[in-house]
Amino acid sequence: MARTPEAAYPVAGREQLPVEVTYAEVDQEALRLLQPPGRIYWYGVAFLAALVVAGAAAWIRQIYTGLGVTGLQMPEMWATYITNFVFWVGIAHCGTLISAILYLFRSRWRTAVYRAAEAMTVFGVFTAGLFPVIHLGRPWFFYWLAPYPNERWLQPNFRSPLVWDFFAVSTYLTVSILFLLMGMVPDAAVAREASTGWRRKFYAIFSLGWQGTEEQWRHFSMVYLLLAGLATPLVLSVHSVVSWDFAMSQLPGWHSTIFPPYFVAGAIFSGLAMVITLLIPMRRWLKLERVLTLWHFDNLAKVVLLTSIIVTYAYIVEAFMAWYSGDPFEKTTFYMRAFGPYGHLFWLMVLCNCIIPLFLFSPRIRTNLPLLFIISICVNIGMWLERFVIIAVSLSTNFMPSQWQLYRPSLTEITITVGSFGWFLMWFTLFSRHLPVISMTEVKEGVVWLKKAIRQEQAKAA
Amino acid sequence: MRRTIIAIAVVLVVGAVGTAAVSQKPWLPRPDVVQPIPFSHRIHAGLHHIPCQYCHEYARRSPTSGVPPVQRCIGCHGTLAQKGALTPVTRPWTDHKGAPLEIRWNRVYTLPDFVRFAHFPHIHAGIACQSCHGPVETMDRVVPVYEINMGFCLNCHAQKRASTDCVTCHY
Amino acid sequence: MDQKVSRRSFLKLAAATGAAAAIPGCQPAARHLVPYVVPDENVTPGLPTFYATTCAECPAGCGMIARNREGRVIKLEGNPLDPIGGGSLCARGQAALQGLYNPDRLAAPRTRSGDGRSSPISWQSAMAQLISQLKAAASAGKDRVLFFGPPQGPTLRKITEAWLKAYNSQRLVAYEPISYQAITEAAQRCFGRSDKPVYQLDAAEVLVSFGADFLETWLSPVEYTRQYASFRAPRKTDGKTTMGFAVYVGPRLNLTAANCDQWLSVRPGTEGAVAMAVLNAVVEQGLVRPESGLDPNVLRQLTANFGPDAIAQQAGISAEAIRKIAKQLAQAKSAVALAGADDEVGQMAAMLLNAATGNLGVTMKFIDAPELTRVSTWSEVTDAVKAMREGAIDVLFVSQVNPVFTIPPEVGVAEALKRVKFVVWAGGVPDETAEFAHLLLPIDHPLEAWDDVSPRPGVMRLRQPVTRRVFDSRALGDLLLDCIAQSSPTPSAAPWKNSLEALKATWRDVQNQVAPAVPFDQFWTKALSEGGVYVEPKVASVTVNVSTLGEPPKPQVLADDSFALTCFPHIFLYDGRGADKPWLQEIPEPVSQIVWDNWLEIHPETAKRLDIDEGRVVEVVTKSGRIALAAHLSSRIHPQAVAIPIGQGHTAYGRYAVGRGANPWQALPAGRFVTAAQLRPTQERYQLVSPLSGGDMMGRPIVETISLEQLERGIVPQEEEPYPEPYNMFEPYQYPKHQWGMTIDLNACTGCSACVAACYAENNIPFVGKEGVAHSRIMSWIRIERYWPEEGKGPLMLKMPMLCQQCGQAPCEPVCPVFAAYHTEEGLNGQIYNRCIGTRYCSNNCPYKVRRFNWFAPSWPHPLQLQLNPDVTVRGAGVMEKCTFCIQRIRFAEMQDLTGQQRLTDGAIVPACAQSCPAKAITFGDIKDENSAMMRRRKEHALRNYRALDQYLNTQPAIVYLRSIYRERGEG
Amino acid sequence: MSEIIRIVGSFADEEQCAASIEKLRHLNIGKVTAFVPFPSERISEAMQLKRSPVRAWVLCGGISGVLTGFALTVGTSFTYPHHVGGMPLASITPYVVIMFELLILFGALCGVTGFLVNARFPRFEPVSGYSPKFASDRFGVVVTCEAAEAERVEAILREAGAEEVTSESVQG
Repeated sequence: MARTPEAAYPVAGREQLPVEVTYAEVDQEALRLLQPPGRIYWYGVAFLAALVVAGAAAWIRQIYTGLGVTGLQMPEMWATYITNFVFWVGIAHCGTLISAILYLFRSRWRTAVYRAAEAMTVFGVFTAGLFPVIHLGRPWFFYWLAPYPNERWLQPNFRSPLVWDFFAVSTYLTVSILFLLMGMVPDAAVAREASTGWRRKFYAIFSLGWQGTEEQWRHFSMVYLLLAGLATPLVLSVHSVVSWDFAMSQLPGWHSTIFPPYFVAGAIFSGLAMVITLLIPMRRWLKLERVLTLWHFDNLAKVVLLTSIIVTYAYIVEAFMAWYSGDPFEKTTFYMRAFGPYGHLFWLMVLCNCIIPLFLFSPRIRTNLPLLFIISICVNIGMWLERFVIIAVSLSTNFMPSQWQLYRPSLTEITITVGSFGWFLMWFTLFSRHLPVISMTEVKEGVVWLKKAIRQEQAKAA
Repeated sequence: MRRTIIAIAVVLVVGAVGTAAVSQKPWLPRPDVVQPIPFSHRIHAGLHHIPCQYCHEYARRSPTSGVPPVQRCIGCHGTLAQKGALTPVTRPWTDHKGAPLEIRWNRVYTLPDFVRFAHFPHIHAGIACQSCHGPVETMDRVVPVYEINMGFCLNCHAQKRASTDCVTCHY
Repeated sequence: MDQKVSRRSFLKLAAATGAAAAIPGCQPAARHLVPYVVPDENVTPGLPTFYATTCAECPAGCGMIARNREGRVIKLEGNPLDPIGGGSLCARGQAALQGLYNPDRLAAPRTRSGDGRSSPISWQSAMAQLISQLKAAASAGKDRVLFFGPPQGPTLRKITEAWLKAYNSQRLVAYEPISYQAITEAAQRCFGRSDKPVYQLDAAEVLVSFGADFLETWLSPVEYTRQYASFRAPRKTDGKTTMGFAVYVGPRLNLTAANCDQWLSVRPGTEGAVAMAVLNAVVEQGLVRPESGLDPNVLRQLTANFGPDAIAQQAGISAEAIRKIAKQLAQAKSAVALAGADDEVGQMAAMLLNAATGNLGVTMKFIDAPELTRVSTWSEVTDAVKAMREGAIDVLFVSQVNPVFTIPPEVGVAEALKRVKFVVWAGGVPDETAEFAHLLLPIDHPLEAWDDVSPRPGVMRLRQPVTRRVFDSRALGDLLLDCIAQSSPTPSAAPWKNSLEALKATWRDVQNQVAPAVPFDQFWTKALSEGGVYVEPKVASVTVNVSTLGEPPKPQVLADDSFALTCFPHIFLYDGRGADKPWLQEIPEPVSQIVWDNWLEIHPETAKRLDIDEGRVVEVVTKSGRIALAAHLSSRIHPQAVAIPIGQGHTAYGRYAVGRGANPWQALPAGRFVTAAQLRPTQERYQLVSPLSGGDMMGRPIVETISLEQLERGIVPQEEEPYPEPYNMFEPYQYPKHQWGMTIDLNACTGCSACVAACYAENNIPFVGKEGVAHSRIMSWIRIERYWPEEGKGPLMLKMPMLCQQCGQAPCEPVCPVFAAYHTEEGLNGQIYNRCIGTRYCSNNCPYKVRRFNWFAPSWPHPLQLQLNPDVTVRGAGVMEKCTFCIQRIRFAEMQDLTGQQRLTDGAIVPACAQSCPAKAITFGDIKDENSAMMRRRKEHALRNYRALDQYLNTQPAIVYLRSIYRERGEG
Repeated sequence: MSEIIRIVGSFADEEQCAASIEKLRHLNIGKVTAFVPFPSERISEAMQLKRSPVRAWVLCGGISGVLTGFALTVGTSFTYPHHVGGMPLASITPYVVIMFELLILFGALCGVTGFLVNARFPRFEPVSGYSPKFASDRFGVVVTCEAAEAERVEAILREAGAEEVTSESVQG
């Protein structure tokens, strides 16, 4: 039995808990966000779209000229793009974690944040999915990764981790879109009832004609539970598959059995940090203090802390195994990782991923949103660096000492990376004001649960 | 709503047609090829039973089958000159003011550059020319009969138990 | 029928069939087929034709076979009949193609007006201009026309002399910038002979080189590399495993030194003195062989100024080392001493050492035949320049030499050229000398013209046009004969209509000497198809001529406080003539691994003292001039020396040569390669670029070695803690027919990089330029790995040709998502370009890092693309590529076998790298055929077999390397 | 045929709504439908509905996904055989990944399809008795019964604490 919110939350008073809100207030809070946004919002969207256009222009130029416009080279055949890919897949992961895994564990604090996290998942996969195509030498043939009938009877190589990737990421995208859309059906119905004109039609499409009869809820709850049940192993498998891109290779620094759990933990770590990064400004700008309370951030921060420790453990195990195995190649790679030309990136990564999150042991810092925001930004940077260190730095210290070269990203890669942030944030921004970003039904459900829990607590006290 | 759907559909159709029109398919045979002189394979190979390799003489020893040199034309037509047989041969350079004696044949069959096809092993394996080129001896103007794509090659290789290893043709 | 039309037509057909130049799928293939009017009997479209000819890239004159496809030459290979090249060809020879197809070659005659600008003119008016100037000069007086060209073959020389005579002149300069004049002078003094000796390195047991870079540029590098490889081959002598022992004496560890057992680092310019000291030590230790017939007293007197102790101090080595060398040379069954190019004292000492140790006629021979190629002496060259400066020359005809670049400024060539009334320049790519010319004439490349050449006494070779002319050029011989015909009314001045006729006339004489019984036509056809005549040279019996030895020489002393600048010809660029060829610029210099530049090599300690760091631009000031170029720190140079490779620093000579490094001739005294210099570091920096990053192998099993002692005792060198036997999850793949493999003898390999050039030529590999290499995007499928061993252990340098290992369990294959990388039925790691989508995973997973990615679409400026091999697909942008074991050759041989045209026997397939290797280090064959030469080579050297990194990774490469053998230092 | 009456009662409290349903079901009066703004355990207990058959859809989807994955990977290994890395033509171990991913994908797709089919979505006509407030904060109980029982039902609903009870006559 989970501890009650009050016992679990000794710092702030009960007014911080989303208990006193009425159902109508919940709707009000959420539907308020669906009002036509103001001018500043559209300026923001336009700015993000401009970033996307810049990134797209850089990509078009890259296709036209060849991958030579990037900083890629022998031996760093993969670097920024694949780092971005893994980074965004990682970001995508926490959405499913919050919505599916925590759903299965019946963690009530997830209710207010899960829709935002789930949207982040979908847009994260949107963004991540671009990078394997962007990084191809001949991107117009990317469909060769998929099996399709052809006169040559030639199909993809199902042994290649890249084909696994293709299957895993496209499955993940499909399932997370289904999951997001399914979860949104009752909320879209609420929005439908509250709006008029084309908006009503728009929400009607998303609501599928939902009315909330018990019969509908019966099937809905079942499919939602099963989707959560399917998404849970899926989310674990997707990042495992992503990690196999590296682990299946024999490059020192890549070839490691610890990679799947290590990558999954890292993905959750970075994903939760990104949730915090997005929610703190969103809470402020959209005035969601009543729904998104410190209680939620406290819980998020605790999971960040946990995954940070897991990730730290993985770093230590990796280094230990390199030393303990006695393999000269591994030893060199890990030595060079820390003390080679990219050493500063490694130590910055350690600082961001292992040291700074330790502050979250303090409950005061967990509920200090500005500090939490800064820590979450650090974790984002640290996790991007982690992927870069694993991918590019391992490649730079390969088996042939004569082929060690230093990689430096070019303007093309930087523009496309910035464009990808613009792309992700643009979708998220559009989503947050056009579809219910707070799950009204689940928040209401949560309120019921909380009230019940507090009643029990009071009874016990009496 | 309906208008939007129609607009999207129109854009999609135009895009698809445009892509198909612009994209090159070098392996596709070109049925519309017209040659500079009205040479008839039907008359030569069909009516007069001149073997293919009499003119395409390199086929049995070289990757390229070879286009017959003008000398080969004159060889027969010259001896039949009194019967007026020379006129059709000399027409291209009496009609045009272009470079004399050069016949710029238009290609009918083209393979992409990454396909290494060699005629001679096929000739030695007893593959009839018609297997790929169709009944040329019945055609006045050669038009392609088969779309020579990788499936076409593979089918035959599989049937005849020839190698289907990729490097057989691609290197 | 008109021959011209036929020629033109077949080139158009070539354009159609040779469509390989197009990018896969992107460019429309040729749309027209233009047949021959009259077919060429020798040409079958789609099949190569082979023509024998002779390499013109250096004075060695190796025999070549030119592979011609549809009228254009696409590859040069060694002529197996030729005893000099022995069927191999070095990188420079391979790159002759890029001289032929150089985009900067003069396309048409040009004339220069007063303001210095040149404009194209027709051949007719160019000839008219030339003839009128010549006539005016001829009538102005005697010897007012000067022909300044390279040493010519007998026929061209005959024509040139006739041409000069027609214009009332006898001034002919046959200029060779690196002339080996010291050798002929020493031969004159020692033996009274005017020709150069030939060496038989494989007949020796001990070899000492006093600054002779015989594996790089010295005399005949391909021949000496081959001989050196067999000199170094392990063999059983008297029940003991042994191999040749080699010592290099010189200031810099160059490629030659790196392949020796011992490198004696001496101050530059003292190599000759050390040689004399060794001779002195031989005499003093009473080791002069009695059968040599030499009087030790004469030698003692001659070497009186070269006591080992004094010289050792000057050279910066121990006297003990000198005495030891003397002992080794004298006590070996057979030995050879060689000396560097410009050092007469050293040459004399080396020749006398060979004589005194009884090796005259064994390892050093003179051929009993007249020297047919005359090289002007240095004084003849300077006299000609002086005549120009004095205004005694009205017409200067400079052809295929670049005196402005190669003659130090103190001789004053540039000023002299300005005094000449009319300078005619005839050549390929306009160079620095062409800047001074009033008339520029494009003349045929040696691959386009008829010619003959006599690289050494008793050797006659032919050159024939092996390709259609690329530009509107003319053969030099024809041009000269035309001049005569147009200006002199009497036909007697030159009895030949054209150079082919002149050539045949010369070869009638050759026939009279060699095979008087054979009809000329038959003789001519045979000579033409074989590239020359091959008769066993008669060895002259030679003795030391005591009377001409002359005064005992004195050692030259360099001041202690200055650095000695030593300049050496770059292995690929030679005297600068290779700088216009992108292959030669892009292939890394084997020791420094630097590309596209030259550098100032300096010892780190010295550099630290002078506050010079890597890449610092340093001004080198000598008495003769000053140059500035980037420093390269290397501990493998004498601390008091700085070295600069010759060949860069062009201000003209085409886009690939201009603006790279500096020309050391600008700072050298006339006729010398060593001088005192001062170094002044500047504030500027300049990036020197190398495709190899580290020289430290970190103890990894990449280049493996075995000591002679281990070989003798049958011990396989092993890790302290050997890896366990690999566990194989699956049944091994059964190869149905063949499994191609390679054996590479690292003990034979010198690192000369001929294989790299051959691979570039055969496989349409694009060059990427300095920026590309700096970006680590070099495209070569085969590279020379160069590592430095741990201090004092193993050989002096570790080198290994690294190419796709064609692994049996290849890491690259399973990771490709689209089967672009897969295992062929014949054991190759296939790479299907048109299937590749460019994920580059295969390269990440390749432990050998031999896969190359096309970052951009490759491009070859016209007409370099004419060199492309039509049998190999040109890879477009975004595609991975790698060594294929020359799959096009394998496939062709298999198809020929299939059709019964030629059986696929062992040796029928030779990849380009194996074909070109001068050391014959690479053997290719079928692993399934136990009796193939390749498998036999493995078995014969079972103890030396290893597969790179295989014990760690279980990749099961198809390439087996044979460990390099070294002597423990100090042993020997 | 007697007249059929539809009575709609709306509750603000989940507990009261559930109580009314329990009572109605206990008395076995009419056909009860509930409108719920969020999934409520109390009300579904009260309704005593069977478990959704969507489970079976997901199971079938998952099994077919695995089979498809197996057929796809193993089958295509033999349509154009390629050897890579010394592995056998059909290397099952790596193919498990594909089978797993297809299991999830097919399971999810079938589950959603099953949901749409079973819950009759998309729906263009509202369920009778629906009111927009049921989407927000009110619990609705719709009872369809014969006219004779209408009053009793209304009384039960009011008794249970319904804020508002409406009734209308519908066609039989």
